[in-house]
Amino acid sequence: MQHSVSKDRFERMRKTGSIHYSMEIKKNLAEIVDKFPDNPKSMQYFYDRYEHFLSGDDSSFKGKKVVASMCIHVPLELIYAVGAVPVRICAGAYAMDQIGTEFLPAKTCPLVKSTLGAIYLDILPGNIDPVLIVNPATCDQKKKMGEMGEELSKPLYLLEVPPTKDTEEARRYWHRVIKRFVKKLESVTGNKITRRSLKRAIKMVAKAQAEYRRFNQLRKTAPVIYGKDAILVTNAYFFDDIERWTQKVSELNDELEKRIEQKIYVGKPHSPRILLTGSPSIFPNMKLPVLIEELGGLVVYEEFCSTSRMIWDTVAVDEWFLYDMIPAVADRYLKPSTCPNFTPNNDRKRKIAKGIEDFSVDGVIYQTFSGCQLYDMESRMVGNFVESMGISTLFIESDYNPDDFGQLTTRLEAFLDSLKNKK
Amino acid sequence: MKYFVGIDIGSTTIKIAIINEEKELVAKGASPTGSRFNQNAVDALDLLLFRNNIKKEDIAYTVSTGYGRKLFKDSDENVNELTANAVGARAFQQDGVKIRTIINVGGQDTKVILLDENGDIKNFVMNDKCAAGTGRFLDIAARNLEVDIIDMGSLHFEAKDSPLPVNSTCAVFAESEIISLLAAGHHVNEIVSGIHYSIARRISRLAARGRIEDDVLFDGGTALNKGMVEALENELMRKIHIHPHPQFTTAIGSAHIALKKFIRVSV
Amino acid sequence: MKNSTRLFWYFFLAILLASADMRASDKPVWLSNVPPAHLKKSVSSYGMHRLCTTKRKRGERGAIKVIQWVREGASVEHARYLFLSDTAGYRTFVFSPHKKKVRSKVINIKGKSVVEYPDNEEGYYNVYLVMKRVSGDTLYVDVAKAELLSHSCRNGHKNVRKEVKPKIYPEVITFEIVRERHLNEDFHFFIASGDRFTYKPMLNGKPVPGIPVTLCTEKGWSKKESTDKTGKAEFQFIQDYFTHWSEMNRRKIYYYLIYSEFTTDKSGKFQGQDYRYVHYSTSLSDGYFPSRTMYTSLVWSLIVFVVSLIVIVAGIAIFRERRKKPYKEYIFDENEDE
Amino acid sequence: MNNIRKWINNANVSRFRFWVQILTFILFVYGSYFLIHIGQNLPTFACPYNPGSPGTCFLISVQHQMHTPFSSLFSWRGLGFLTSLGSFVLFFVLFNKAWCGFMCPLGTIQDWITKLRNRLGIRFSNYDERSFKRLSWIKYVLLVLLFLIPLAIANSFFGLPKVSHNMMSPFCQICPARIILPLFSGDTSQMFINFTNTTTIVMSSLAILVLALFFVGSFVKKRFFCFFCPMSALQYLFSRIGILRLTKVGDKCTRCGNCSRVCDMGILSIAEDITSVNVVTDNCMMCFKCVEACPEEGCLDVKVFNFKIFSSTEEGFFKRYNPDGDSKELPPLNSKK
Repeated sequence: MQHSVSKDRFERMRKTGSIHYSMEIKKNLAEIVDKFPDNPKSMQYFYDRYEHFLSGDDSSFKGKKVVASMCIHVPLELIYAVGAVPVRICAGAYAMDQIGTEFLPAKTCPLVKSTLGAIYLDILPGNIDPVLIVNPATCDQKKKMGEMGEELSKPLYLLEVPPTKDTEEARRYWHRVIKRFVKKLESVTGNKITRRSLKRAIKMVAKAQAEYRRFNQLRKTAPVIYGKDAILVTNAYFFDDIERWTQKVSELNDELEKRIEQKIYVGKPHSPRILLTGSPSIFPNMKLPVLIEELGGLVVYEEFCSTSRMIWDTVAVDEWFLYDMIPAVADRYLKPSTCPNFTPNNDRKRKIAKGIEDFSVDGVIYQTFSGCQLYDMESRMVGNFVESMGISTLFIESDYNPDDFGQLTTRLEAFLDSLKNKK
Repeated sequence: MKYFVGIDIGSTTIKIAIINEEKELVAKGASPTGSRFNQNAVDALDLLLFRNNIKKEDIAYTVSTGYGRKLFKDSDENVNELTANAVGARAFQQDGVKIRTIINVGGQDTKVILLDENGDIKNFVMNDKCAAGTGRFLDIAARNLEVDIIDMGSLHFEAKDSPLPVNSTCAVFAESEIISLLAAGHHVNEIVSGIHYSIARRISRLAARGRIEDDVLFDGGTALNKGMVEALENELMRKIHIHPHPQFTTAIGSAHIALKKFIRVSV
Repeated sequence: MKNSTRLFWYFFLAILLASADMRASDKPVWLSNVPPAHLKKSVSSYGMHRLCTTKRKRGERGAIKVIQWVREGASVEHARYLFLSDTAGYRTFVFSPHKKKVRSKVINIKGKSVVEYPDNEEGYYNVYLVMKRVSGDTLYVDVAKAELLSHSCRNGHKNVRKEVKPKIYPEVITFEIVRERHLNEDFHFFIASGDRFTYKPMLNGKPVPGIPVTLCTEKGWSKKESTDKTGKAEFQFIQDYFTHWSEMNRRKIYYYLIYSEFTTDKSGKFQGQDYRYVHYSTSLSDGYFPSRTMYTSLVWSLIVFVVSLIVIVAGIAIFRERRKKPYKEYIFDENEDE
Repeated sequence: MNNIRKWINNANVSRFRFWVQILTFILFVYGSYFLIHIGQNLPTFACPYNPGSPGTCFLISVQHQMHTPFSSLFSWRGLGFLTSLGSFVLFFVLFNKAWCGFMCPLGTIQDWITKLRNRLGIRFSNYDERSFKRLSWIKYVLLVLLFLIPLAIANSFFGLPKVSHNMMSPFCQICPARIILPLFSGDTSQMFINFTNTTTIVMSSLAILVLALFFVGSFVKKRFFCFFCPMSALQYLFSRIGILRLTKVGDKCTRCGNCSRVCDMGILSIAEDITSVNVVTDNCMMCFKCVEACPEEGCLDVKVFNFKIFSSTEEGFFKRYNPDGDSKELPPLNSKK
């Protein structure tokens, strides 16, 4: 499938693509910011980062090689350790989705289509030019998308994720895959991984995780921040410089602490507390969380691979040597992961149950992208499990296309009303 | 005497219901939505008031619902049509019947709503993406068969032997299939019952996903069609209750909500 | 045998016995725990140190009777078993570990004399056989001593250090040998060959400097030392006989004899006979084990240790090298002919 | 009260354990020089062959008490064994398996060897799951032999001849503690090959082989010997009734595997098991490194009866594994050093 397109046509596609992309960003950002009066002030940094989402005026990337990654199974610590900078390029733009449909069948997950479109047109967050695009082979559609990316002569690299995470063979296979990945990183960036650089990287990421955990703890105590803001914060982790991101999140945490003291809460007093799970909402596709909070709900916890699942678990290393640090980092990205591509995946049910308990959730909204059969398959199991806990679940199937607004509103409103009555 | 107005602005028709303080249905009226539905809605309301000589001032509270609920200017409040439907169904209290499931086949979508003991929505499934299994499918079929939609029901019972299998559920293809069946010389009533069964099968599959429970209420415009009711009863293999004014359940529901909201506001 | 030869034998024995008391100075009298060969069956051994006891008849109650054989002669293995006739002028003293005098007597088993005493306490029993006689113008005072440890773990190990200390009875026994104890001696203690012990001959409770002390072991090895000015003589036990390797038994008890004698000019009267010199001689016999480090070798253990270290380390290194190569391939047998 | 609890939960237990190990090492190897005598049936290797030992390890008294004919063993003499077993259990119940983790001199030596290897930067290795399971039963075999052989010396089983007396206290003969601990008091007498007869040759050279295995093993695998130690097998029989307990709240566990990675014994069930509450397995030595490495709040707790004395906290985890000052003092990323 050699996509033979004339140079001029490609340039034209790229131009309109980026115009659509930035229009979409402006529209969504306006929706996210203006419709909600009580956003915390320190969220302004994150809104600005999304403002310049594509322009990439970020100085911290200067002079460093960028390794693009997708999904959550790519060990960021290893990329930092070889002196490169990881940027996660899972795309949420409907504009790129339309480009991607030219390569992929209609019934494909919009995220995969959008990401392939972004890769093809080189419209990536922060206008980066990655030396390597790491594609963990989680669900089938991403595997095939990676293959197509290679045919488009993009520097794709397949990271073989085992189909299960419980057996020892899978873990040893994963350790070997990660070790080969480190060798590839070393050859691509030209630097050698050293004990010091990996230790520094682990600590850097751990500090970011510590801040996120504090952020999570604050959200648990009181509804002081909208779910959509929380998702924006974690999405910024994709492309922002990690040390600055940590600094900004700690400032946000301080402000939230002040809000808790002064009892400034968001949303209406007893608005139903929603747990969002399923296919990840990635900026600019913030349709669902924004809509929920517009209609009076409050998203208190999101079990997405674009939010908590990506940042939650921290590495503990026994002996600070490469022979123990690399397997430790590898394990951190395999063992606690609740990605539905692993079977059995009752860790995810337990994490949702814990989320429901900790955040005293009233209702669960399960978002499935049309075409993503991984989450669709798991929706029955998760749904039954949540029903057994006495919490009602709403299954939403949507994609990046903004025009199913009407249907979503009726469903969400009905669901929120039923939750309000129950409360 | 205070009156409460519930106005359901649907995709195809606008339905208005007026109840008085004792929750009796005083007046109901339906008129096509058309394009300027805000203006149409106001005219329909005035017409209904005039016909039942109710003065505008006696209306204490109006609640709008349905797709156009947010755009109808002079309603005091707007409510989600699923909630309105539930309240409307529960208002229809036949003795000894506890409605737990509402199947609402509207013009543009089909909704299956499950209620818990005290009438709150427990769960619901919707099909609003595809015309199959909705009122629109019947309109198209009626137009093709050059038959008036109202006597579709009676035609259904004239069919003597088993209904003709109409296998294409998609409204667009059904059109061509109906024409080919007519050309093949099949009788109109066989085709009509076949269509009823295809819609009923589609609705029952949707209902199965919602895991419906007993005492099912069938409402929405399509419920007027007796044939449809019989086909659905066979497909669901359980007794179905029909609302006395199936087309106005949601409007009545929103009127009741207007009453409840008025009492809470004034007290 | 014709009567005449038997008669001759009787006569010869009488002379021998008669001469028993005219011993040359070099034949000490001592108490031994080892029964004569032909009486081995009729006696049994008791306790940790396998003290020799008479066979108990079934159901016999009361304390166990320990017997010590009276022997004369420097060679531990071949010393003669004496027969003390009543007139031989001997007296026996046995003191219990709590310094009480215990009733003891000399009895004869099949013509051999033994000192017998009841044993029912924990600790060292001091057994003495004192023989005094005057011959010529010297009074011979021979003291045969035995320190016999009696212990059973059942009775516990309370205040062991106190019980084990040596005890002497100068008011009754004029001249005896005392073995000085090691620091860590307890009820389970055994002298082992290779140990060094100091012996103190005590005359009336005071050590005697400058007198000869001789140690003889079973196979005839002997060493003569003279006590230094503090009256102590130090000996190191040696293993004088090694059995064939297969009969080696680490728990076999060998016996030693230590005696010392000297003459002082002291006059006096004993049983109506005057004497101008007194010849004191005393003896002590006890058992000892083969050396504790017998047949054990530290060097061999180091050799085995180093060899196994090298083998194991090499094994691990090879194992780790082999793991670096890619995974082992499965090999299939290509030849067709079954 | 809870800022004490907060201080404890943030404490670096590994350093605390390091110092406790030194103190208990001095206690159990040089105790009697300070005229300390703890008791006869200690649940740890206070080896009586070492002159400095303040007591005797229970295994040796088991082997002596088992060396009695059945007739008297099942009569009054058996009572003697039961009382010493009782005192062992009383000692053991106090600290449960923490006797191994905090107090056993052999364990301490192995931890020092691990620190040495760590200083040298040599890689450790771990058993894979299959061999971990297969090797776990060896210590039970040693325990059974430890009871059976002395019995077989004093009685003849099924008419077989009695085992020779040279096999007396069989485990002590091959136990590395008998050779190593006296070395610490300068007594090299236990390091020998005994040529008295074939049995003693075999047993003493086996002892030296086990000694070599002990040193190389613990250099390569953390706490190598504790994996085969019959004392840990015997302790596990009573670990259910221990006062000190290690419990886990399955719901809070995200199965991130930190605990099984830092576990010296390489136990995997601590991370995989999200159902049972008491998570002490037969190999566990209760060193509480897993509780230190758990980032989840209150997931792993150390309890005395039901009172929590040390539990895993987020704050404690980050203080231990990623102290603030740490990332600063490291050189900046792109410096060539």
